[in-house]
Amino acid sequence: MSVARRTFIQLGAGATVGILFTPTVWKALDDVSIWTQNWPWIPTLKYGAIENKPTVSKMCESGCAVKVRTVAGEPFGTMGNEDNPISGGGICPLCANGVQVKNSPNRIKAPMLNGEEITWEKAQEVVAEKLAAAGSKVAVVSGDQTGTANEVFSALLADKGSDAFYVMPCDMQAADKAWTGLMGGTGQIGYDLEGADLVLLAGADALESWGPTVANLKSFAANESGKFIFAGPMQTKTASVTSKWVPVPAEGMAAFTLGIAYYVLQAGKTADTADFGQFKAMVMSEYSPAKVEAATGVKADQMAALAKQLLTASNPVVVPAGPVAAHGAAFALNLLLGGAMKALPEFAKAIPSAMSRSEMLKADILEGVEADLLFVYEANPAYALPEKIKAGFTVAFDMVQTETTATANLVLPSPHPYERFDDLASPYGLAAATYSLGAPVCESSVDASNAATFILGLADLGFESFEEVIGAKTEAIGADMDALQGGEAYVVEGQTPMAASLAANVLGKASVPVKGTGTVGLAPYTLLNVGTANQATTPNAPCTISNNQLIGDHMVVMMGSATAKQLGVTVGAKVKLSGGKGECEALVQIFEGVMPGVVAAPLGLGHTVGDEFSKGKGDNVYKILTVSSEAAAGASTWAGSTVNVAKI
Amino acid sequence: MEERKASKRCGGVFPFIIGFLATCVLGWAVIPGLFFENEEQPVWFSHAVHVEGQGLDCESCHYFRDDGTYAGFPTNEVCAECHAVDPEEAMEAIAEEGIDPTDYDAIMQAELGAIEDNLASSDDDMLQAEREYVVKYLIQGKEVPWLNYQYQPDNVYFSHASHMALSIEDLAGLKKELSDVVDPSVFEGEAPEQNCNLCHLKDIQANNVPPAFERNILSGYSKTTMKMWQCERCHALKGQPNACYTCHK
Amino acid sequence: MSHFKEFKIKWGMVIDIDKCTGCGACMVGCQVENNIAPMTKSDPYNYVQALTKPRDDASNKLRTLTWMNVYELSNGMAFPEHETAYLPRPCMQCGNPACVPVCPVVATDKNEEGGIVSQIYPRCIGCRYCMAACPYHARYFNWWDPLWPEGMDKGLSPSTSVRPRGVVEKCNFCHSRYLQAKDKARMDGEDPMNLPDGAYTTACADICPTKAITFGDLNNPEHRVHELAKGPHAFRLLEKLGLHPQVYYVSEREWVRKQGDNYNADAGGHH
Amino acid sequence: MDSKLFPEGAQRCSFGKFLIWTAVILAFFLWGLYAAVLVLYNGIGTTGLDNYFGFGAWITFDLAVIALGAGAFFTGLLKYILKIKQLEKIINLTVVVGFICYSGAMLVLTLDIGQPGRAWFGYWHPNVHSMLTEVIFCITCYCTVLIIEFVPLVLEQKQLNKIPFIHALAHNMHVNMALFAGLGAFLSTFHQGSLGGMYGVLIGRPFAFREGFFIWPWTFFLFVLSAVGSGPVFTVLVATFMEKLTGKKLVDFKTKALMGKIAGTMLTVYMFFKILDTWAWATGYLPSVGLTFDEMFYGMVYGKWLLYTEIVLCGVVPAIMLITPSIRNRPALLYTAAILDCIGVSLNRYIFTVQTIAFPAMPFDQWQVYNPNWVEYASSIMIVAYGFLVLSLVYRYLPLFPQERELN
Repeated sequence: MSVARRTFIQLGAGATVGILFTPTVWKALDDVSIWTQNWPWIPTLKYGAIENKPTVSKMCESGCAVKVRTVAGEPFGTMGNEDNPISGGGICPLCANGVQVKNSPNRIKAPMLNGEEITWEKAQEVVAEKLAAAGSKVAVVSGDQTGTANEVFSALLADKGSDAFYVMPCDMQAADKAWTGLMGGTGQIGYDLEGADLVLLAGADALESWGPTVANLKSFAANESGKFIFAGPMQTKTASVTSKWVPVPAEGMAAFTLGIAYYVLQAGKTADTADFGQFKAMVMSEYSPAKVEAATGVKADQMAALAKQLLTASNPVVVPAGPVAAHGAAFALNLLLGGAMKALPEFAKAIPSAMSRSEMLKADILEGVEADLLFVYEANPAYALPEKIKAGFTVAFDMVQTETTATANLVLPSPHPYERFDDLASPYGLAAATYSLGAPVCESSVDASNAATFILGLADLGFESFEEVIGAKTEAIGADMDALQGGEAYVVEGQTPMAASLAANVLGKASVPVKGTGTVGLAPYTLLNVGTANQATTPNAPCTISNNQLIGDHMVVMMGSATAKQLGVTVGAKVKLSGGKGECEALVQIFEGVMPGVVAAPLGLGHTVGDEFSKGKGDNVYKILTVSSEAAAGASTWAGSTVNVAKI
Repeated sequence: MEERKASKRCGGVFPFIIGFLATCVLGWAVIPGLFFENEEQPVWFSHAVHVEGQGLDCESCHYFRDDGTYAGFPTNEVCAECHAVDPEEAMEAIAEEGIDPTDYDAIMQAELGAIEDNLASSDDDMLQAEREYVVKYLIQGKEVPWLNYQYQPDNVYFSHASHMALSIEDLAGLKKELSDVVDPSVFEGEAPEQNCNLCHLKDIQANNVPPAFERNILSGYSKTTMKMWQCERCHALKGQPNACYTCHK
Repeated sequence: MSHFKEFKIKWGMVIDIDKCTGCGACMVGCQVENNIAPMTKSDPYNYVQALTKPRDDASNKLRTLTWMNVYELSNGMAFPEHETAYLPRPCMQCGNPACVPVCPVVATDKNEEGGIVSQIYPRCIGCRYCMAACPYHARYFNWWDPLWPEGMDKGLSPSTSVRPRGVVEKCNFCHSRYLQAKDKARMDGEDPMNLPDGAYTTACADICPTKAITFGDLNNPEHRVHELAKGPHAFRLLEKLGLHPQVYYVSEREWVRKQGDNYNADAGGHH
Repeated sequence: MDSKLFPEGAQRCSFGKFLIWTAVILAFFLWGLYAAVLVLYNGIGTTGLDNYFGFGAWITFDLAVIALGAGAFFTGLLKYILKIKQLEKIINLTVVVGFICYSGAMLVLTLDIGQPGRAWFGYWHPNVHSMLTEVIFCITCYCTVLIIEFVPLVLEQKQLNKIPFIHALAHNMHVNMALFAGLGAFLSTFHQGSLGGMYGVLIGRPFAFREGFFIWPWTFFLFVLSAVGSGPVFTVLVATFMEKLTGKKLVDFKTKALMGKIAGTMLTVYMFFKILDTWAWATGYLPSVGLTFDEMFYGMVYGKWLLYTEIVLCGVVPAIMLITPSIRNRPALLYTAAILDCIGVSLNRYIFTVQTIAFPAMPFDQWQVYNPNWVEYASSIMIVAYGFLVLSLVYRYLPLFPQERELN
C-alpha cells in the first residue's frame, strides 16, 4: 500500500512538473486576463462608415442646427453645423445629448388611449369623433416656437372656426405683444448682437437661456470689440462673462429702462412717431432718475452712466426680457437710440388658412385655457402651468413621457427630431430672418408618426403629409430644398424697425414696478442643462448640473449673505418657499451674486414624470410663481413674484 | 523492508517520468486544442466565385473610405449592387404569400419571383447560398455578422491606411525575424502587389470554402487574432513607435 | 525620477475663460464622444446591489466620470463687487506628469509623439495611485460597471472602448480623432506628422458655442494655439509644482489668473 | 481532548472553551467576509472612497499593520545577525505577528485594487520608476520569507516533531534562519521605505512631497525608522495582551524592556529627523510653491492637532519614556509608552494617506472630508479577526514561547 502511495505521489509530482513544460498553464493565465478585459456584460462598439448628417434639433426652445454623427447609419453623437448661422459649429447642452434622448427608455412607444395601447388608425377615429363633437371648442397648446407644424395646427383651428391657439409663455410672445400690439410695429424684433458695439442685456440671460442661445454665444464670441452689460436680479452665467453686471429687480426692469431713456431724451434723441412728445413728457415727469431709484433701488448715476455709454456708442442695442412693459420700454429706447435692433420679415405661409406667427402669439395662456378638445403639441403645460389648462379631452403629442402625457386622454408618440421632417423658422432674437430645415437621419425606433401629418389626416388642408407642407413652405419662401437639406440656412436680412407709436400712455402705467407680498423677491432662472419648460434634463447633463442647483434630490436656492441673515438661514439649511398657489422645498446656498432681498431658484427641476435623471430631482419652481396681470398692457407676467421662506 | 526495496528498485524515478511524459504529451498535443471551438461563417461565401468567376477585384468590396477608414466587410448596400433584389418588392411578395417574414425556410421554399429572378448563381449549392444570403440578410435589412479571423477587441485601433504601404517584397528581408509574426510561406514565390497576406488568410481571393473560425472559449478571440507582442515585434523591426496610444483606444 | 520628455508635436489647449459661460455643452459632448455612461442610481441587473448602497447619481460630484469638468470660480467679494468665472478642466497632459511615474504597471505613459498622456484600460489594475498623484483631479475611477438605460447602449461612439468597473480613466484629447486625422492625411497624401490647424480637434473644442476652447499643436507656428499660449494673459494651473501642463488658460481678469496658482507665501511664482 | 497536541508541558484551556472563543472571532471574521464579497461582486463603489480619496481606510490600515509588523524583521535582524541572544525568547512571536500583518495586508490589497484578476500584472508589466512596484515586489517576497520563518515553528509541533525527518528539517531550517533573517531585513527595509516613498514622490501633492537623497525622498527613510521604532513594542504589547488573556507569564519582563529599549532608541532617532523634516517642509518647500503651513490644515477633521498629537504626544513623549531606564523598567509605563508609540505611527500613516489628498492644490477647489463606511471597517476587522484566529491556534498548539514552562 505504501508503495502505491509513494508511486502515486511521484506520478503526481511528475505530472505537475510535466504540465509546466507545456503551454497549457501559461495560456490559461493569459486568456483569463484577456477575459477580464472583455467582460461579457460590457457593451461592445459598432463600426462602419462615419457620417455627419445635418438636421435640426428642437430640444431647446429656440432649436439648434446640428449635424448628427452616425456610424454604419446608427446615430451616436451630435455636433454643431458650421454652415448654419444659428449654430456656427456650436450647440447647446440639451441638443448635445439628442441621440441619448432618442434612445431613451422614456420614449413613448405607441399611441395610448387612457393608458391602453392602440393603433394609429384607432387613434385617428377617436380624434375625428371628438373633433366632430367639439365643434369650435377646440384649442391647441404648442411648445414649438419656430416650426411650420404650428401652421398645420392653426389651420385646423381655422377650419373649425376656433382661434384658441396658445404658445407656452415666452419672451417672443411678450415682444410681439409690445411691438405689434402696443407700438403698431411690423415684423419680428431681432437684435444684432454681433454688429452692436454696446449691448445692454436688460434682463435677457442671452448667453445662457434667452432667445437663440447658441447663436447669441456665437455672436458674443465673434463680437471682439463690442461691450456687453447685463442687468438683472442675479449674476447669471451671462453676467460671468459680460464686462458689467447691473443689479436690477425683474419687476423694475421697465422703469429702469425708462430711467435710462430719461437721459437719452435729455440728450435730445427723438423717435419719429406720432406720440413722441407725449412719451417724452411721460418719461420726464414720471420716470425721472430719482423716482426710478426710489422705485427700483437702482442708483441714478448708474443709469446716467449707462445712458452715456449708449449715447456714445455708434450701434447700441437694448435687449429686454420678461413682462410686456419691459419689452415696450426697451423697444422705445432702441428707437430713440436707433441702433442694432432689427425688424425681421415673416416668411410666407405654406398653408393659406394658417395663422401668422403674430396671430399665434396673441392668446395669453396664463389667463387659462378651456376647451372640449385640446391638442398639446410637444409642450408640457401640466408641469410648467399647473392648474391653468382645463379640457374635456386632451390629445398630447410628445416623444417622451411627461406630466402632460401622463394626464392626457390620448397620447401620440412623436418621432425624435432626428427621425422626422421639421423646420426652424426665425427663432426669436436673431438679427436676420433665418429658415433651417431638418430631414430624418435615421428610422424611428418606436411606432411614432409626425403630429402634423396626423392632423392633416383629420381635416382637408390640401396636404397629405407634413413632408409636403415643408416642401410647400420652402417653395413659398423661395429657398432651395437641396441647400436646406444640406444644412445651409435661408437668410433674409432684418430691416430697421418702424413703429406707429411709443405706446406712451400704456408704458407710463405698465412700467410701474408691481411686487408681490412675500418677504423676499423670487428670481427664477433657467439653465439649459437643467432643462426648459418643455424639455427635462437629458441623460448626460446631470453631471453638468452643479450643487448650486441640485444636491441629491434636493433643489438648491441661492441668496446673498445679507438675505440669509435677514431670513435667519445658513448654508445647507432646508427651507420651504411658499408663493403663488404652491410650495417648494429647497436647501440654502450662499451666492453673493444675488441681489439683497432676493432668492434665486432654478426652473426646470422637480419633475414627477420622466426618466430617472429628472423624476423626483429637486422641486418645481413653476408652482410658486405668481401671475400678476399687466392691466395696462393687457397681458400677464411672472415678474414680481415673491415668496415667503420658512425653515424646516 | 519490502517497501524500502520496492522504492529503491525503481528509485522513485520511473513513475515520475511516466507522469512527466503523460502531461507533456497531453499539454502539447491535446489540451491546446480544447481552448478553441469551431464556428462556421453565417453563410457560405466563396471568394473564388466572386474573384475568378465574376472577375471582381478586391477593391470592389474592400476599399478605403475618403476619411481614411477602411471598409473591411462589405455592407448589404455594396452586395446589392450585384445581388439586385429589391427588399421592398421582396417583402411585399412575402406579405402577399402570407408568409411570416422571419420564417426564412418558408420564404426560401416559396421561391418567390421577386427574389429568384434576381439570383445570379449557376449551380444549385451556390444558388442556395445566395438565396440564403438574400432571404436572411439582404431583404431583412440586416448586415451579415461575418466572423473576422483577425478580430481585434474595441480597445485596439488598427489603421489599414498606415499599413497599406507595406510591401511583402521589402519585408522578405525580415523573414527570419518575423517568423513567428507572419506565416513564413507568405514570403515564398512571387510576391503579390497587395500585402493582405501578411496578416489575413493567405491567398483568400482564391478560396472557395472559407475555413472555420476558431474561437477561444475563454477570451472569445479568434485563434489567428494577432497578439500585442506580435504587433510590437514588427513595429520595432520597422522602427515604428510602440507607444500605448499608437494602437489603443 | 520625473524624466522630462520633449516632443516635436505638442498637442495643447488654450481655454479663454472670459468666453466660457459654463453652459456644460463641452462636458456633455465629451461624455457622448467617449462612451461615458449616464449615472444611474439603480442597477436592474444586479440583485446583490440591494444588499449594499445604491450606485451614485450625478449630483455626487465626487463619483462622476467627468473627463472634462467645469469649475465655478468666485472672486470671494460680497455683493455688489462679487464676480464669477467658469474654468473648464480637461486633463492637462502634463509635460512632467505626476501620474505617469507612479503607475506600477505602465498602464499610463507619456511616450507618443504629440505628448498626450495615455491611459490603457485593459492594463490598469485599479490601484488609484495615479489619482492620488494628480493635483488637478483629472483622473477618474470606474466605481461601478458602466450602465446605459435600456436601449441607450446601441448609440455608442466608435471612438473609445467601453471601460469596465475598477479601472482609472481620464481625458485623452479625444485621441482616436488624432489617429483618424492621421489616416485621413495618409489618404490625401499629406504628412500625418504635420497636420494643418483644425484637422485634429477634440469634441469639447468642437461643440463649444463660444469657441472658448482652442486646440492645436503648441509647437507649430501655423496653429493658433502657438500664439495664444504666449499671450500676455495666458497662464497654466499650478505652474509652481513644475508639472508643465499642455493646457493654457487666458483671462484678462487678474483675480481669475491669480486663482491659477498659489500665491499665499512670499516666494512668488512668475505672475 | 486535543491535549496531546499541546506544546511540551504547557497548560491550555478546555477544548469547549477554546471553541467558544474561536466562534466569537469567526463571527467577526464572517461579517468582514460578507463585506469583502460585496466589494468583489459590486465593485469598490460600495466603499466610502471617491475620486478625491482614491486611498482611504484600507491603505491606512495596510500601512499601519505593515509598520507594526516590522517587529519581525528588525528583531530577526538583531537576533540572527547581531546575535542578541536574549531576543530568542520573543522571536517566535515577532515572526508570527509579522506573518499575520503582512498576509493580512496583502488580503486587503486584493480588495483594494479595482481589478483583482490583474493583480499579477505588477510582476508581468512592472514600471521600475514606481515606488508601488517596489512595494508589490518586496511585500510579496518578504511574505514568503516570513512563511519560511514560520514553518520551523509549525514543524516543532509536539506530534509532528516526533517524525525524524521533520525533526531534522526543522533543525536545519533553524540553522539557516540567519540567512532568511538577513534577506527579510533587506526586503523589509526597502518596502517600508518604498511605502514612505510612495507619498514623498507625489510632486503634485504639496502636503506629502519631499526632497530626498538619490531617488529616495526623505519620507522613505522616515517610514523605515518609524516602523522599526514601533514594531518591536507592538510585539511586546501583543505578548502582554496574551498574558492578560491567558493569565500566564509568557515572556519575562527583561526581554520586553529590552524590546522597549530597542524601539525607544530607534524612535528617538526617528523623531529627531521627523521634526527636522517637518520644519524644513513648512519653512522651505511650502513657501517655494506659494503655500503656507497653516493652509495645510482644515477645521477639526484635518486640524493641526493631528500633527501635534503625532509628533509630540505619540512621538517625543514615548521616545523619552522608552529611552529613560527608570521609566522603561516600570511595566505600566512601558506599556503606556508602547501604546502611544503604536498610535503615533498609525496616525502618521493616516495623515500621509488621507490628509495628503484631502488638501486642495487648486486654489478654487475645496477641502473634502473622507469617512470610511462599514464595508471598509468590516473588511479591516476581518483581518484583525484573522490575526486573532492564527495567534490563538499557534498559541494553543505550537511552542510559541520558549520561556513559558519556566515562568509558570
